[in-house]
Amino acid sequence: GSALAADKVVIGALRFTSHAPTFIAYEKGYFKDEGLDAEIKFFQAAQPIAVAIASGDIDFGITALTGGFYNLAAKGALKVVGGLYTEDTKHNGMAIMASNKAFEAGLKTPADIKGHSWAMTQQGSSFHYMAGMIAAKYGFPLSDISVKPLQKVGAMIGAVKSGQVDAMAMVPHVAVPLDKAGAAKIIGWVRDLGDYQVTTIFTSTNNVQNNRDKVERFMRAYKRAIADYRAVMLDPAKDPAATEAMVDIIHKYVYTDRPRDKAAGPIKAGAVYLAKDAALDMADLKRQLAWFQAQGFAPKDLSVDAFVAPGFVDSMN
Amino acid sequence: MDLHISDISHSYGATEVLRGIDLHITAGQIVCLIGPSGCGKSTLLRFVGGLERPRSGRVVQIGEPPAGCLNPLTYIFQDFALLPWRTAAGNISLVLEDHGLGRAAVREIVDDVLARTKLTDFRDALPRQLSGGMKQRVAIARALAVRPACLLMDEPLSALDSQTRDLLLDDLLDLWLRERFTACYVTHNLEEAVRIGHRVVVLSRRPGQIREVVDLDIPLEDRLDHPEALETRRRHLWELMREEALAADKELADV
Amino acid sequence: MDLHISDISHSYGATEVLRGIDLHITAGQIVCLIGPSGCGKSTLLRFVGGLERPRSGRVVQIGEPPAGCLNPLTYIFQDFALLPWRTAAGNISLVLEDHGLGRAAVREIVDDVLARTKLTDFRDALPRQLSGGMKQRVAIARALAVRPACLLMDEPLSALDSQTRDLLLDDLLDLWLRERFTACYVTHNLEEAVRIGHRVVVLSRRPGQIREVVDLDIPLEDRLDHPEALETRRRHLWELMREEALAADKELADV
Amino acid sequence: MSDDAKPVPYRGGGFAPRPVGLVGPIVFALVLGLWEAGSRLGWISPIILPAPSQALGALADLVETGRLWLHVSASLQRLVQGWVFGALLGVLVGFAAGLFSLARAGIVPVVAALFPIPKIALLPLFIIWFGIGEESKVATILFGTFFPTVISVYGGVDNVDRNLIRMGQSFGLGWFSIVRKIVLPGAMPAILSGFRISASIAIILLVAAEMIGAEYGIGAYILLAGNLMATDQLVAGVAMLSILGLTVSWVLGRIEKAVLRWR
Amino acid sequence: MSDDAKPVPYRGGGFAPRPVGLVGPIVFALVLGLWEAGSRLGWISPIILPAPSQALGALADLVETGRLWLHVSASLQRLVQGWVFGALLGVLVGFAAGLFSLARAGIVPVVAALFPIPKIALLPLFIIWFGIGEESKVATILFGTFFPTVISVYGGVDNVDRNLIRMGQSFGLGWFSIVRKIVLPGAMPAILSGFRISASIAIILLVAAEMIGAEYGIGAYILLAGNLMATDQLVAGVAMLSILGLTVSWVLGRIEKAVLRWR
Ligand SMILES: Nc1ncnc2c1ncn2[C@@H]1O[C@H](COP(=O)(O)OP(=O)(O)OP(=O)(O)O)[C@@H](O)[C@H]1O
Ligand SMILES: Nc1ncnc2c1ncn2[C@@H]1O[C@H](COP(=O)(O)OP(=O)(O)OP(=O)(O)O)[C@@H](O)[C@H]1O
Ligand SMILES: [Mg+2]
Ligand SMILES: [Mg+2]
Repeated sequence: GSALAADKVVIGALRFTSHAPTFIAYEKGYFKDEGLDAEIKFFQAAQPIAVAIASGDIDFGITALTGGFYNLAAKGALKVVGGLYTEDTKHNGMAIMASNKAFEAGLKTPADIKGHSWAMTQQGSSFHYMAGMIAAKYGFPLSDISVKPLQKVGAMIGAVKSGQVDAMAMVPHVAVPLDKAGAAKIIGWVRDLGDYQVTTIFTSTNNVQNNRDKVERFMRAYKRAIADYRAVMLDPAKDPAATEAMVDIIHKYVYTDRPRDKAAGPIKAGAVYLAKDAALDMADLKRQLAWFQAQGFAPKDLSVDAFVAPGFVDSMN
Repeated sequence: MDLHISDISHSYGATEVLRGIDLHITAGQIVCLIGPSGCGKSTLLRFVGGLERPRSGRVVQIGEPPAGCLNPLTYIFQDFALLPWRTAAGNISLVLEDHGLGRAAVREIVDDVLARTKLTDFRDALPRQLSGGMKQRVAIARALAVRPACLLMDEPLSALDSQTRDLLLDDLLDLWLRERFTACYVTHNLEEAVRIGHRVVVLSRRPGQIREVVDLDIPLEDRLDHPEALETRRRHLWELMREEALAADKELADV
Repeated sequence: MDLHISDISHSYGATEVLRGIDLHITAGQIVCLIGPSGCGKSTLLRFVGGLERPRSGRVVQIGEPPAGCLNPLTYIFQDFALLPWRTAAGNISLVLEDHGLGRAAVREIVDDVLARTKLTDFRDALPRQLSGGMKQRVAIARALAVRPACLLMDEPLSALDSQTRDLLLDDLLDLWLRERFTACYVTHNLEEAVRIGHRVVVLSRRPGQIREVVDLDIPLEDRLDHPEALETRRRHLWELMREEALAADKELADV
Repeated sequence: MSDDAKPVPYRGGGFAPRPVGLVGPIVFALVLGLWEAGSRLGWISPIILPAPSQALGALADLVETGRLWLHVSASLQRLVQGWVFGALLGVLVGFAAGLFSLARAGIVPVVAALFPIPKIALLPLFIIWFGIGEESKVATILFGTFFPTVISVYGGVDNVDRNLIRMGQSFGLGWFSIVRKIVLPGAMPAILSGFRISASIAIILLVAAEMIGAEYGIGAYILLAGNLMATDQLVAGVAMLSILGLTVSWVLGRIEKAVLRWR
Repeated sequence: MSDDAKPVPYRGGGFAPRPVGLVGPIVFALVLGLWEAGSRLGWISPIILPAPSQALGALADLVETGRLWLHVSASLQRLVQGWVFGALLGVLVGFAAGLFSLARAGIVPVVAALFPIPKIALLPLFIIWFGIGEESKVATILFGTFFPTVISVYGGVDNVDRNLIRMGQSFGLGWFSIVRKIVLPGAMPAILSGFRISASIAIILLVAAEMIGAEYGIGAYILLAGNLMATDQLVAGVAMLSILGLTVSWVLGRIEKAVLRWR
């Protein structure tokens, strides 16, 4: 530690494996190394993280780009400083699932979703965007999918399990066991629909403008953690010992209500692809914004440049 | 139809309320029950009316009630017990509706009893619009509507002011002179008792026991002509009651 | 301290309640107010006690209240108005606490008035544990505690049964003989009026006007020795009241 | 009159709040005015709270696009169905608890245990039990209104003057007659005031109910506004609920006045 | 006695439900037993509802990992703070509305307009207003308990026997004395029964409150369980709320008994 009082940063997090770099950087002292006194605040949903940054309660957050995010960004409160979870053709990612009932009735591939119902958390959420990706990919209007906002991931699972909704997208560590248990069927993967940068790292406009140095230090620490994560979690078979050590770190924050041995499986299965060095996929961000604007979920006059603060990470394209 | 009360005793939990009450109510007579507050007069009346069952002893009716009698034992309550959401007429028809008499018959009875209690003009008034005296007259009309064999009256006049009380007592006397009903009349008021009772039964304080039975042999219609005789009886009853009241007023009434 | 009521008239909304009342209450005398129900007796008493203000006319006190008097005009209510959450002693100390007398002084006064109303044994009883007569005695004790110059009593005995009422009336008489308080006493009960009143003021039915003022010149202590004289007065008052009551009972009381 | 005569001091009055005509509307106008002014002058950041005029704009948008009626009618339908069935069931069960010892002994503790369960906690289960159609939304509101209705109804039955019931018995009225003609009207004031509470709760639960796959409805509108952080729409939606609440309370007031004319 | 003598028919009784000792516990045991049996025999699919034993298992896990106390204490703290401040404010404002015409005219319509606003609808705004710390959670509960408290308190003040107040005035008691010694104790029964309602509402709002960045708390536990569709944990959490509700109601019952001994 240094003799100087460290800068305080508060990070908003969900108890998901996709937030692992936050926990790794904290546990391994990367934030301390950068002279940051980090504190992690946990949330039950992604939306409040963005609101809390806008209100100045926290400094950094990681969420998907949703309608709520764009509207807050349009008020000039938020700036994206890096990318994180990205769908990658060679790695684990979101699965597209059909209910058993719909599967038997012929819903076997994502292309068949036309005319079916689609479970999602909320309108203008990333799940909604994925429905849009399916429609775009297979060339039918989004209105041919009847979307069902159910507020919670648990409610989505329940609705598909009980056959009340035909299809949904789901994180891999939930999707695979559901498929194995025969409660629903995996019929495709989001990664096959096209490029998609699901989550980004963002901070308040104030931080970008007045505490640029703090943001830079944070990103340095975060990139180290991403590198650690990518080295181990993307290929667990390569170094089992290192994998178990990382699972131990993550288990301190994720699936804490379950014993270590029951939690290890889902943690490993939930290890999604994280962008190298938190690189941003600017082309995809533009695509996403355009879609949200077309749906009326984002202000028409918002541009990507208005809410992305360049210079902290590289761009993929 | 006579009523016979034999050896009634009762207690509520640990409080003994009545002890060994024997009493005969002869048809066509008014029996007044007097006694200090809390001695069990209302309780006894509830037993007589079949609203409650005593621990021991029983109440029997001897002989059949007269024909056309819809409710042999009929109460008149101190607090009138009118349904506030029904008009005067509605309160009376209430007790007729369950007897399957038909609309016209019910209406006829209601009109008749309203007329007999001089309430015809108030048939559509709600209880809250009526004065205390009128409310009790509605209650009396309601009781008359079911042609009772015996009226059970629990301090029917004590909620009224003394002038109204006097007027209503006159009404009741008139009624008795015309109809010669049987009645068991509970009161605190000794003047009432000596004006309307053929017999006055004095109960002791709790546990209520019969202390004395005073027969008043002057016919009801002539009572007002013998003020001294009545006053003597009243004095006598007053002496009986005074000690009881004095003693009762010195006790904690923890209910 | 005398009280003088001059030309009081009042109406509640459209109902005229009192019309042109003039009355003088002399120190040391008990003035009884009688009149049919709803004629405005309670309203008049509220004016006298300063609890309400009449539309026109005024009430003045002439002369100073005696020294040591904490509350010159003190009510005794028909419904006792005891705080159910305070004991007998607590109800009395309630009216002393605001005068900054000190604990010991308050306790002394409370003990004194409890003794004078024979309630010493019940000082820690809650109102629900007391009989009606005892409750009213607590209310009287409370009134005595503030050493009133004039007692304003609104049917103080009418919530009690007749025996208890008689006992309490005796107590009040005793008290007056000892203390010679001034009082304005509202009642429906003519017997009470002729037993305790130096003057009886008869009000007409609503709107209340003074119909007659009857002076009773037999000293209070000798009243029981002149039953016939009292009875004559009572009869006279009764005749005055009867017509009013008869008329009042024929009206819809829409409140 | 002698000169040491003085009027009796007045010490009554007070403790009887009377309606003061226009204060209510004035307070509303004042609050809205200050809020609008604050927003315009920049004292209230638009992130914290949109100006009332903005919320009004959102409402006007709804009217223009014709979606207002879609939302309101969808919500009203759910509200009415859920509330009517919940209240009906509640009245029945409340009467059972008020009239029968055994029913009361069974019902009261169950109600006490289930009442404090938040309906939103059960949403995932509601979806499985009742599906994602109207049933689950109606069920949410139904459950929310059922419990308070039960409590107020059996309280009301308890408070019916036993003297009136004894009177009915003394005239030989049948059990059913007594319940219909004495207990029911006697419990009516309590039942109606229970309806007031349950109607408020039903409106509050609209948002929870419309969490489950609702396309239209005031609750769905609010949820979407919240998701999109469209605070103007959020406030507009909340204002709609407020107005709905005031309307329902006014209607119940009228009904009370009609049904309880006898008081 | 003559032979046409017959006992007077009995027609009283009834309409007075009495406590029937063990029925409550028996009903609970029965429901739980049937539910468990149904689950074991496969009549109730685990998707629809987990067996009580499973929920008990989830609870046991909580106890084992020592997290039960973390959750319960976090929730209790919020509950107590939110409820105490909400009730206190509610009592103050309710007294103002009960005592002063002007205050009443201003407060009553505002309360009527704000009461039916669902707290969950305001969560996004609460975060902005009160942050994501304990303040916003406490505020959610505070707002939920404030309005019903105001209503029941001013109702209680209205119901204080005016005769007692006139009595106080007739003895020249000061305004403050009357409020403290007559109005307050007289309104106490209504205030306490208002507390019963507001305590239930506070428990219900726990889930909504803990939607905002809560790490621990029964509501957070339920929300997480709902997110993961872990129905056993969901039912366990709901059962905790139930027990909390019963406990609070029991405590309030004791307080009522103590404070209202005079009744
Ligand atoms: N249902 C009851 N449960 C318990 N105690 C009762 C019940 N009814 C009456 N009591 C008690 O029984 C005693 C007699 O009551 P009752 O009403 O018969 O007296 P009463 O002579 O009519 O008195 P009052 O003249 O005041 O009307 C009283 O002490 C009363 O408290
Ligand atoms: N605060 C009030 N507002 C409106 N009307 C009132 C009010 N107080 C009394 N009244 C009416 O004024 C009239 C007189 O009432 P008051 O209580 O003075 O009569 P009273 O002579 O005391 O009657 P009682 O003998 O029944 O006590 C009644 O008609 C009553 O309804
Ligand atoms: Mg009695
Ligand atoms: Mg009066």
